[in-house]
Amino acid sequence: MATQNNRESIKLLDGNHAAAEAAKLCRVQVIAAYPITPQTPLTESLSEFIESGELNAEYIAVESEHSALAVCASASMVGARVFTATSAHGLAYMHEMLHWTAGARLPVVMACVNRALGAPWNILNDQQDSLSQRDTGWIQLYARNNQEIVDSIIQAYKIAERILIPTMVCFDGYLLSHTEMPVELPSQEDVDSFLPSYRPHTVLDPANPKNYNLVTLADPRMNANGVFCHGYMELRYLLQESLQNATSVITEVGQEFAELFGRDYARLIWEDNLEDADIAIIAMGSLAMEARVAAGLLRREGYKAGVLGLRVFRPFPKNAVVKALKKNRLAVVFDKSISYGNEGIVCSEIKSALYGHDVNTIVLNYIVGLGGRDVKAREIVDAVKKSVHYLRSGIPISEQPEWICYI
Amino acid sequence: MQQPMIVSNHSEGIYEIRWHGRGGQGAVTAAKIVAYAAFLDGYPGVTSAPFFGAERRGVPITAVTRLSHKPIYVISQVETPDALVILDQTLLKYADTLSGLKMNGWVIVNSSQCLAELDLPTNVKVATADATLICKELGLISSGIPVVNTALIGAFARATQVVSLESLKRAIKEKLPDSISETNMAAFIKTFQTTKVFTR
Amino acid sequence: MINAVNLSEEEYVLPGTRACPGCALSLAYRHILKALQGQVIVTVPASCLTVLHGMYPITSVKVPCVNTPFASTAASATGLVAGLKVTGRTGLTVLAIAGDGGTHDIGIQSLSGAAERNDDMIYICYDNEGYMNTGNQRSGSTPLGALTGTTPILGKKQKPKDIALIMEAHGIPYVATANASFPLDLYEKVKKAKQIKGTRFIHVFTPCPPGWQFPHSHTIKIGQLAAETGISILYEIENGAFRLTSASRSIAQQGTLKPVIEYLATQGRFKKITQEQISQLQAWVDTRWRYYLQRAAGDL
Amino acid sequence: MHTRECGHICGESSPAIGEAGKTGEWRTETPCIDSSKCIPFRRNRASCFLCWLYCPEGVIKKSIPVEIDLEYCKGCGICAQICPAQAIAMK
Repeated sequence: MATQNNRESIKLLDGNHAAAEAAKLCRVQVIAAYPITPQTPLTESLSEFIESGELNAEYIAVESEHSALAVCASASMVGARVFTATSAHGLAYMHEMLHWTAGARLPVVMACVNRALGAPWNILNDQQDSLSQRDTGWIQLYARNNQEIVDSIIQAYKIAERILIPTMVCFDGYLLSHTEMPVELPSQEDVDSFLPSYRPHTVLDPANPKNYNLVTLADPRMNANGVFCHGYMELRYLLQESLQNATSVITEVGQEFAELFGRDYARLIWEDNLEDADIAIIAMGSLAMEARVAAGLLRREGYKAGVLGLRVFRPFPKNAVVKALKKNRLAVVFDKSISYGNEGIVCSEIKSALYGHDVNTIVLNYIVGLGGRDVKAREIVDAVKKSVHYLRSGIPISEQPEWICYI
Repeated sequence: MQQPMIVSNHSEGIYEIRWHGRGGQGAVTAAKIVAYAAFLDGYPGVTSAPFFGAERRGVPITAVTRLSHKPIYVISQVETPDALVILDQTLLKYADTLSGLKMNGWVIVNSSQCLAELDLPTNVKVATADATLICKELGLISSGIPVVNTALIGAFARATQVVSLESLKRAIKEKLPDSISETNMAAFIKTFQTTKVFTR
Repeated sequence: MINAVNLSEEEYVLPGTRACPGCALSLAYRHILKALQGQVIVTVPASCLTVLHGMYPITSVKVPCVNTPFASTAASATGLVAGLKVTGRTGLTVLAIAGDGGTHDIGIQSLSGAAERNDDMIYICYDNEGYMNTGNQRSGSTPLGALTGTTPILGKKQKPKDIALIMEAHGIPYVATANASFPLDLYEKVKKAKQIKGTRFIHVFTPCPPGWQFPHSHTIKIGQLAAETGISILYEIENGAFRLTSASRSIAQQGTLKPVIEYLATQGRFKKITQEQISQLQAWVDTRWRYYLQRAAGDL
Repeated sequence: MHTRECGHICGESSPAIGEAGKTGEWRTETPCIDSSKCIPFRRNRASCFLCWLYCPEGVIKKSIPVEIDLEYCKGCGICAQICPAQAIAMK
């Protein structure tokens, strides 16, 4: 949320325009994107910046999302700061290139405007699209509001370029992308001083001709100078290692951001009133905002509830989650996604984080808000009360998630 | 399964306006202009959003504006609006149009009819303005459709007074292209002056 | 005139590659890179050329190269062009080079997009008429009657798509066809393309000994026969102006084509071709040849 | 033995001869030049060099006499086929 002391720099922006403004402030040099609802106004806005001369960049109006990310990857390899944005089917269509970009260690930053996947067609919000891409090696940050969209994109470039991992900034379609709210835009000077220029790890120069991403064997191989070089697995290990280390980089960058811009991001999760809470409501994206309202209503009725909002989903902030949930008896996870045949994707991650930590928190899972189904604070309240009732009356906790819908 | 009962109000302390129009009348822009004016008035919590979906000319659409003296965390849809602004009187025939309106809330409607003819519930406050006529007279027509949004903002201002006239004027000026802001301002003022307010 | 004597000895492909003996792609690639004098950034999708380039951490080529997934050759080239532009690097040619699978089939979307935007690249399709890297499966370029792993008994039932004409329809400034058996013609075309701005497309006919089933010493002969029978027609279209070149030009000037059967008989992939298919193929060749003769009419 | 020292974070490759090994070992037949028939040798000046032009491997040198790098020549025999003087035989 924008602070109120700087009203001149505050604008009412919807999430798409906030993201476009942030990309502009980061002085992105190459943008390749393909329009898809609800991301379209973002690409239109960037096109407008470029055509009006406000942003000095190349806009490539590609013919598909697959090409969008291929353009970004290759432009990044020759040293350009690149940006793309997509949603749902566009992200799914990029899937191959998502793996490729991470494998090639290219610090592409992408805005993912979260939307449901077909069939059937649905243009409204859930988080199935980006969560289905969790294993592609990208960092994933989720914004709760439009201020966090701006701040996350600016931080994303610093994080991505520092550790050479592509980064996705995810925000809920329509709920944020089309909802205007006050957003404080940093000054260009401040962003320039925060964000160093991008130096690629690749050298593409005929004078020193290197080849990138050739066929790599299973086992390590000697180069022509007798140096023992990686096999495929070693390269994959390095990607995992960097993602493991990314948690500290993300908090460091968040700290640096806080020092310059006054909004604190030196954290991987958002904790609201968790300190004395028995019940943790867990959610990601704008749902974590609605959950705050629900927690407030619950407190009024005597339930000690707080909210754990996931800011970073990849790398998954295991330690932070464990630390936050240690004191809570009950964690109720609200998922806008599902790993079919199992449970909500966030829920699985939470449970996996808790394993082996001697934490007695009971974890319950609700599937909500798929395909734009409205999730109201009172529905969260009802689900939490129901969970408490299960616990108090000794009703066995189901292994399956409960769906908040009319079936 | 039955529709769940409303047990607690998550939008407490928030003034909620729901705009009803047809594609092309400018309901979404109206929602944004009023949000911006409220922001200029110093409301720390301000949001505006269209109803999420495909927008086509002539199709009934809605948009919402929320105003609050505290930051707004509610992101779900407006259920119990304090005011409805109806850009097209024909929308009154749909049950959804009036749904959730608070007791003693506002129905602000573009209509030349008298109160009795409108057949509205008795526990609401009503304001009417003949915005279509005003816009036609001013030539505020786009693709054959009178663009009544700024006119209805005038009616809204007259009826509710939750946002200052001064800020609304500034918001209209800043949010609309120069080429049309003057005509819109005229529609806004004329409608503000001629709006009939019925508090029962 | 460029000839074998005065052509530069500078090589950009090093000895000891993974290409099969007698590979027409190896030969064509040698001369493509010579024509560009190595001042190039190459992008390659999954293909025989990827294998020729070598395996990490060693490459067989002395030019910088970015590998990219199968569908994205032209998009990758677009990214390189844009990246070089915004970082202020000039004087380098971006070369996208893919096989017929990567061009006619999975890559045509990104190629068409790049050509429509007229992005500043040379795109070369080396056409060995099938998915040779994965052991010879049918592609959109495989000729009628050819046996492949996915047309194993009856041979391919359809004729190939004419990718050069498809590219010409994009209105790009330069379209040419070449053939590895005529390396100097190929060299000249790449050299000319280097001087032009916008999307330049060159289709190169590259016989494949294992895939087409002929002895690897016959690569050049087979390419020549393809030109002499009208299977491979050499031309260039510069800003819309069409001219036949090299062997195709001489054939047009001097005489008639050899019958297609002479070409078919040289390759094991056509060993099950039926009389009817041969007639169909001959008719296809005759129609194409007449079409190109008409286009060249004023120029011969 | 560890691979970290190579310093690569992605598949970065540098050019070297013989990436696929000594590809001369692939040969089943070896090109043998009869210099007395070879055009540049007979004329003792740079000429012909079609074997060089058509060699897919770039292992033939434009020298007098013409030399073939047998360490890497894969023995395809194109040079023997293309030679207008039949100066090269595959043996």
